[in-house]
Amino acid sequence: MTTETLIWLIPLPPVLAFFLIILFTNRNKALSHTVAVGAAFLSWLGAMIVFVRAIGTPDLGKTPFGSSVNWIPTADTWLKVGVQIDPLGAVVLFFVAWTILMIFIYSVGYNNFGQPKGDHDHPGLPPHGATDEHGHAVPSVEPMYSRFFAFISLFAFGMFTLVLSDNLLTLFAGWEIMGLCSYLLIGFWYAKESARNAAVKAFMTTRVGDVFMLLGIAFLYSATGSLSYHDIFQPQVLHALASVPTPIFGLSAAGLIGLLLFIGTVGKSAQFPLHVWLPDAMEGPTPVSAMIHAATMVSAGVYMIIRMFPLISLDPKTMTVIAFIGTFTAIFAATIAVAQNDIKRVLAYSTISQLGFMIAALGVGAYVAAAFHLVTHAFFKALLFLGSGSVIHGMEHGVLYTGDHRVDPQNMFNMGGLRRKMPITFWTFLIGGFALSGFPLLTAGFWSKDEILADAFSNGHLIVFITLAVAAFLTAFYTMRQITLTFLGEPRAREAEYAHETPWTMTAPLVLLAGFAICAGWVGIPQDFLGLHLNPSWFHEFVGSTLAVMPEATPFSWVAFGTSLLVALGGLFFGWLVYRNVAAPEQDKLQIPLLKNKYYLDEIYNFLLIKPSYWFAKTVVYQWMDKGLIDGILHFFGKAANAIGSVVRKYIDLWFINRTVGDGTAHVTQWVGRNLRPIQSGRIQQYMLVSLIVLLAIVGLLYYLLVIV
Amino acid sequence: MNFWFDPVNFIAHWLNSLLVGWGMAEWLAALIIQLVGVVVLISLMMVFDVFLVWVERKVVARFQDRLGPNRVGPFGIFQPFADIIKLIIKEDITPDGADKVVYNLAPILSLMSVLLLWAIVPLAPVIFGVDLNVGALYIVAAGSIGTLSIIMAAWSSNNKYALIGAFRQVAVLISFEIPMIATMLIPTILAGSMGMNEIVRGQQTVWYVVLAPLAALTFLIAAIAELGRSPFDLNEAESEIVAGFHIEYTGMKFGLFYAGELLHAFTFGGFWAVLFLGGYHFFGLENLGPLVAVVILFAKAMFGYWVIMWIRYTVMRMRIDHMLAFNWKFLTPVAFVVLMLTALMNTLLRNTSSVVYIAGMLLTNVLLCWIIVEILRGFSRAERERTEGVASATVAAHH
Amino acid sequence: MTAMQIFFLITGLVILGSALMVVTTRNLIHAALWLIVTLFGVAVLYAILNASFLAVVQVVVYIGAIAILFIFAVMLTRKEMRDRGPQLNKGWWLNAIIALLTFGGLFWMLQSWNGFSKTAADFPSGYDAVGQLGRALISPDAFVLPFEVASVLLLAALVGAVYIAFNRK
Amino acid sequence: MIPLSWFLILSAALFSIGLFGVLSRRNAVAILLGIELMLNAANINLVSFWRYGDISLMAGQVFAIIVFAVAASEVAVGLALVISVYRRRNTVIADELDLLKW
Repeated sequence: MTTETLIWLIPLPPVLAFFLIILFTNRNKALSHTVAVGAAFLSWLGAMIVFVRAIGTPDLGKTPFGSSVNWIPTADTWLKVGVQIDPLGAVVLFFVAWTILMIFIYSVGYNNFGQPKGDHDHPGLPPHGATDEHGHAVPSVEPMYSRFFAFISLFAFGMFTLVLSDNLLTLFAGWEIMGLCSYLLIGFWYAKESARNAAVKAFMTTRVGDVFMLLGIAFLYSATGSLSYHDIFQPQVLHALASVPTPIFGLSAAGLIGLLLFIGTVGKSAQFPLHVWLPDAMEGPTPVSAMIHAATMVSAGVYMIIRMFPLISLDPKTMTVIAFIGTFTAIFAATIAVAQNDIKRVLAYSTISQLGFMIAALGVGAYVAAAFHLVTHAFFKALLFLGSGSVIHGMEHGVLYTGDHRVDPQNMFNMGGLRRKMPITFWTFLIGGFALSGFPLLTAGFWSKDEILADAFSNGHLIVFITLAVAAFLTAFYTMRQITLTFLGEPRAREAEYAHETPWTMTAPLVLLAGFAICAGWVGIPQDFLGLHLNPSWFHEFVGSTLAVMPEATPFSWVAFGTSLLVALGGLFFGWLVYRNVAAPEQDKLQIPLLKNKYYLDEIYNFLLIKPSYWFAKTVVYQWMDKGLIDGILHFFGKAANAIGSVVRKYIDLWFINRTVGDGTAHVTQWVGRNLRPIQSGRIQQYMLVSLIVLLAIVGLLYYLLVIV
Repeated sequence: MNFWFDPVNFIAHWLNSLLVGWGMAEWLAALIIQLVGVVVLISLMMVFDVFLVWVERKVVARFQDRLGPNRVGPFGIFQPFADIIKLIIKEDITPDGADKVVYNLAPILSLMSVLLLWAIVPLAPVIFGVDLNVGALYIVAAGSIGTLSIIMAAWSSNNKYALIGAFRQVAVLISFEIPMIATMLIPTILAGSMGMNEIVRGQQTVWYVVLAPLAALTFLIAAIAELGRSPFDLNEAESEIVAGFHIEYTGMKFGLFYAGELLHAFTFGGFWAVLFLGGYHFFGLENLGPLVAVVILFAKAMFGYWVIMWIRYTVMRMRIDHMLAFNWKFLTPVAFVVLMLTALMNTLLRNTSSVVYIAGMLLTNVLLCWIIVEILRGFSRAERERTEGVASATVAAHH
Repeated sequence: MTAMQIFFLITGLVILGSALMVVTTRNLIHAALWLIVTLFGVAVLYAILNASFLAVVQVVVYIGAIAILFIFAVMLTRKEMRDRGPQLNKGWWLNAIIALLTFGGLFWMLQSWNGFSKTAADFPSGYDAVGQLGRALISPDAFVLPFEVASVLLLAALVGAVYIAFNRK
Repeated sequence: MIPLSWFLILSAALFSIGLFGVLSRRNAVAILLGIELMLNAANINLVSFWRYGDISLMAGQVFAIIVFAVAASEVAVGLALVISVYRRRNTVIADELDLLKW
């Protein structure tokens, strides 16, 4: 099979799985997850083959794999839709395929496959556990098991479409599919008020970004007449775009388009100020969180903006904006993360801040670094989320055991000492955490983050550099805080004592991802690291070749290296120091209300946007316009019509129609009927005779008219 | 052309020259010759029919461990003539209230339907009535005339027994026609033509009984049913409806029915031979001359006739509902399965070597036969379990 | 006037005569039998027209099945053997006029058709009409669909007949 | 050779006779007999048009065969109807079966 065909085929299995499950295998859990995981595996296989062929191909950047077909006929040309794999796409495809497969497998265990049906579970609520034949409390299987797999299959389809597409239109299609799926999945337990609201919030917030993105796409199409990367990134096209001025902020067309697209990213990748949906999205099942926050959706935003880098980088203003937003988000989210107690929320905020890193890197023009961090972050963040899911799962065991459902299995202050209960989870989580906080030389996170810092430093963006360094420090700090609270020390709640390790379907993905969390970084070791001359960084060579002009490798600088070393180790150390014997939230010095409440951003939004729109809808639209104006008019019409009607009835209907026409007709009909009745003799042959006579007459007439005359 | 290798045309040619010599118009001469041929064939069959009476009586006697006719002439060979004389001098009764015309027409039609069949039997490569390209259907058509004659006889003789017999017979005929047609289509498929001559020519190398034994068997059963002979002789079940449709007939009219029945049996023996036993082929012996071929065919027909008699005098009569059920639920499906299978195999194996072809066909039939037997066994076991209860059934199964 | 024409005339006369008997005779069984004669005549016509297959099928289907069915039906729907009373409706003369009119009209139209009295080309010897017919019946670009529809119709009729005539008691 | 007209006239006559039977017979079975006659008349036309037209076009014969099928099913159902009517009303005279009359 040619690579092009293969690429076309990659996204298909998940969507097929989606329809299969929805339509046919909905009843059968085993079949459903077999179909879904099988589909994910097929896609993974195709992705791997494509990836291997891609890295085997010299200067893939100049001649990417890809083919396209005509889709929508526009006036004189065709709107083409196609697939394309260039170095950037290849690496993204690589980690997407891996993480998706891992998450699928993990979901089997997470949804308690093979456990008995819940005693009082009902669809739309998390499983409450069941009592097995021995009377023990055991976890119960998710009531909407099949539906879950259907949704994540569709989600995977969306992501593959997005990664493989060679133009912005299909990318946007996949983008929106994922938007829908995230809505469905965050609200998966739709019987929970919070889940419902979170789903709506996520949908709405991302929609804001998507609208702007669509604007950008439309502008781009009207400006260049095409949406495929290949056409857009032609030098003359770019030059044209860069030279066209626009009325807004004196931006060039390129800058404006870039800005609009970037707003889309801000929505999708949860950058300030549209980040608020991401923490709430934690209401969904944990594989969903991992799906949305690590592997697919948020990465999609960054992927898109990296993809558009040649366009964006044309306008310094836009770049500045991007750099600013990214940097601010990074530090901002990191500070919030420090004060969170919910294990998943911490990770959510850290995701936001890490994405901030990437955006910032892009803003300072560190193309490769951004892509690199995207990849490594996907791996170790997926690992962390799945790990946290594993922890929660273990805690739920404990909760089931004690039967005290008031205990929140996600609150880190109920945990502690889990390293003995669930070792695999502990070690893998540790690896993930270290990778996140950039533990030097060993973990993937270090290399990517270090490269970002180095780029920021060497490109002379000192503010960015310092801010990111602080953010990195905080990252390491809250990561260590999390690890300490969760795994180290002694159990702070009975539930934690009775937690135990999760099934292999959950731990196996953890181990695999842990492997990636370490090794994924080694492909990107800078050439002159520590001044010793290694062979050039493979990742840099490979991904850098995507651009028209290969960005030169960043020179090694002791400052950047030392900084990242310092912040990582220092953060970890302080984190451990502060929290090694904190027993309760009260003893936590950093539970500052401002941070804890996320700078009251939700409240501000609530006050500034939601309240007014509610008020507008309720008072202006509903009461004044709708009730007063429109209903008033309608009522008037009603009354008028009523009056006319009564008049008509009295003087026309009753008198004229009924008396004269109505009864008259009836009489006439009766009379005719009475006189025609004898013909209805019930004798077949008579009927036949009559019909025959008529037939003869007609035929004779026709014959006379047609032939004789 | 000499007499030995083409007798019919030889004589025809001679006659033709003779008649034309008398100054007769060509077409008239041709017509007369045709008529002569017909008369000759018919009278030949009738005379043979007389002989059949003797055969039947002898064979039945042997089956029943008797001597049979042995007074009139050597081995009682002249017994049939005595019978004929008896029939002729009997009083010819037409029952009161009978429908005269129809009543007298029926026996004639009955015999006619049989004699018609001989028009398409290829007695030898050069001796045959007509080579009809729809021969197989022609057989059924003639058979339907027989049906007609029976119902006419029964209705016109104004007799309830007769009517019941006729109803039974007609029901049987109409239902058993279906497997018969289906099985007659199999030689048609194999030979690629409905014409009897073609079918016989197709059996030069291998008789169709080898290629389609099941079809041959089915055809035989259906034929017996068509003949209304035991075990299917419900039309004249003496113990129930005295003699069925010809209860009122006496004298020569009855004789015609009787002769018709015998000749019918022999005729179907002949068709069995033509369709499945290779007609006049007998390992190249037929090449000696047409007359030899005729003898061979008659020998085979006689064999078929003998088989029919054998069954008749061995198996006991079935009940009408059993019989119809047997047809609709067993014989017809089997016939159709065999038909489809044969057609399929024939198409698949046509271009293979003849050995493979023959072996394949034979194997298919054997396999199908085995499957059918298995199915029947399953049914019978279920039946037994229903009637006798499980235990005995299992015991029987062990035996 | 060739032999064939004479033959045709005889057949035609037999057909029409027996047909008249079918519609006029008092005894219904006789009517059915006369119908059989008519059908035979039609079969002969087919033979004259070189449609040997149709001729035989006519005998098989009509005489072997349909006519028999008629006789059955007649026997099953009567109490005594003879049919008493008038067999025709009172207004039969009117019907006769209508029939005559129909015939007249048909004849009138036909004779004004220019292809009315054309004669056929000689039937090519060795032309396999039956084979042609078979191929036409089952070849997808010819008549396989009507053929299948007809078979479905037959099945439906079979089931329907059994259901209707089934004696529920 | 026989001209086409003979066949056409013959079939027309047969058709009219059948029509007469259908119209004026009292017995339902006899009416069906008349219908059979008409069908046969139609068939004669079909076949003769086949013969007198291009004999390589089989439409005529094919439709004759389809008419056979139709006739067979029509008789089967019709007679079944007659018989069941006879069971219920104890008559097969068409004029006496006038439940549908006013």
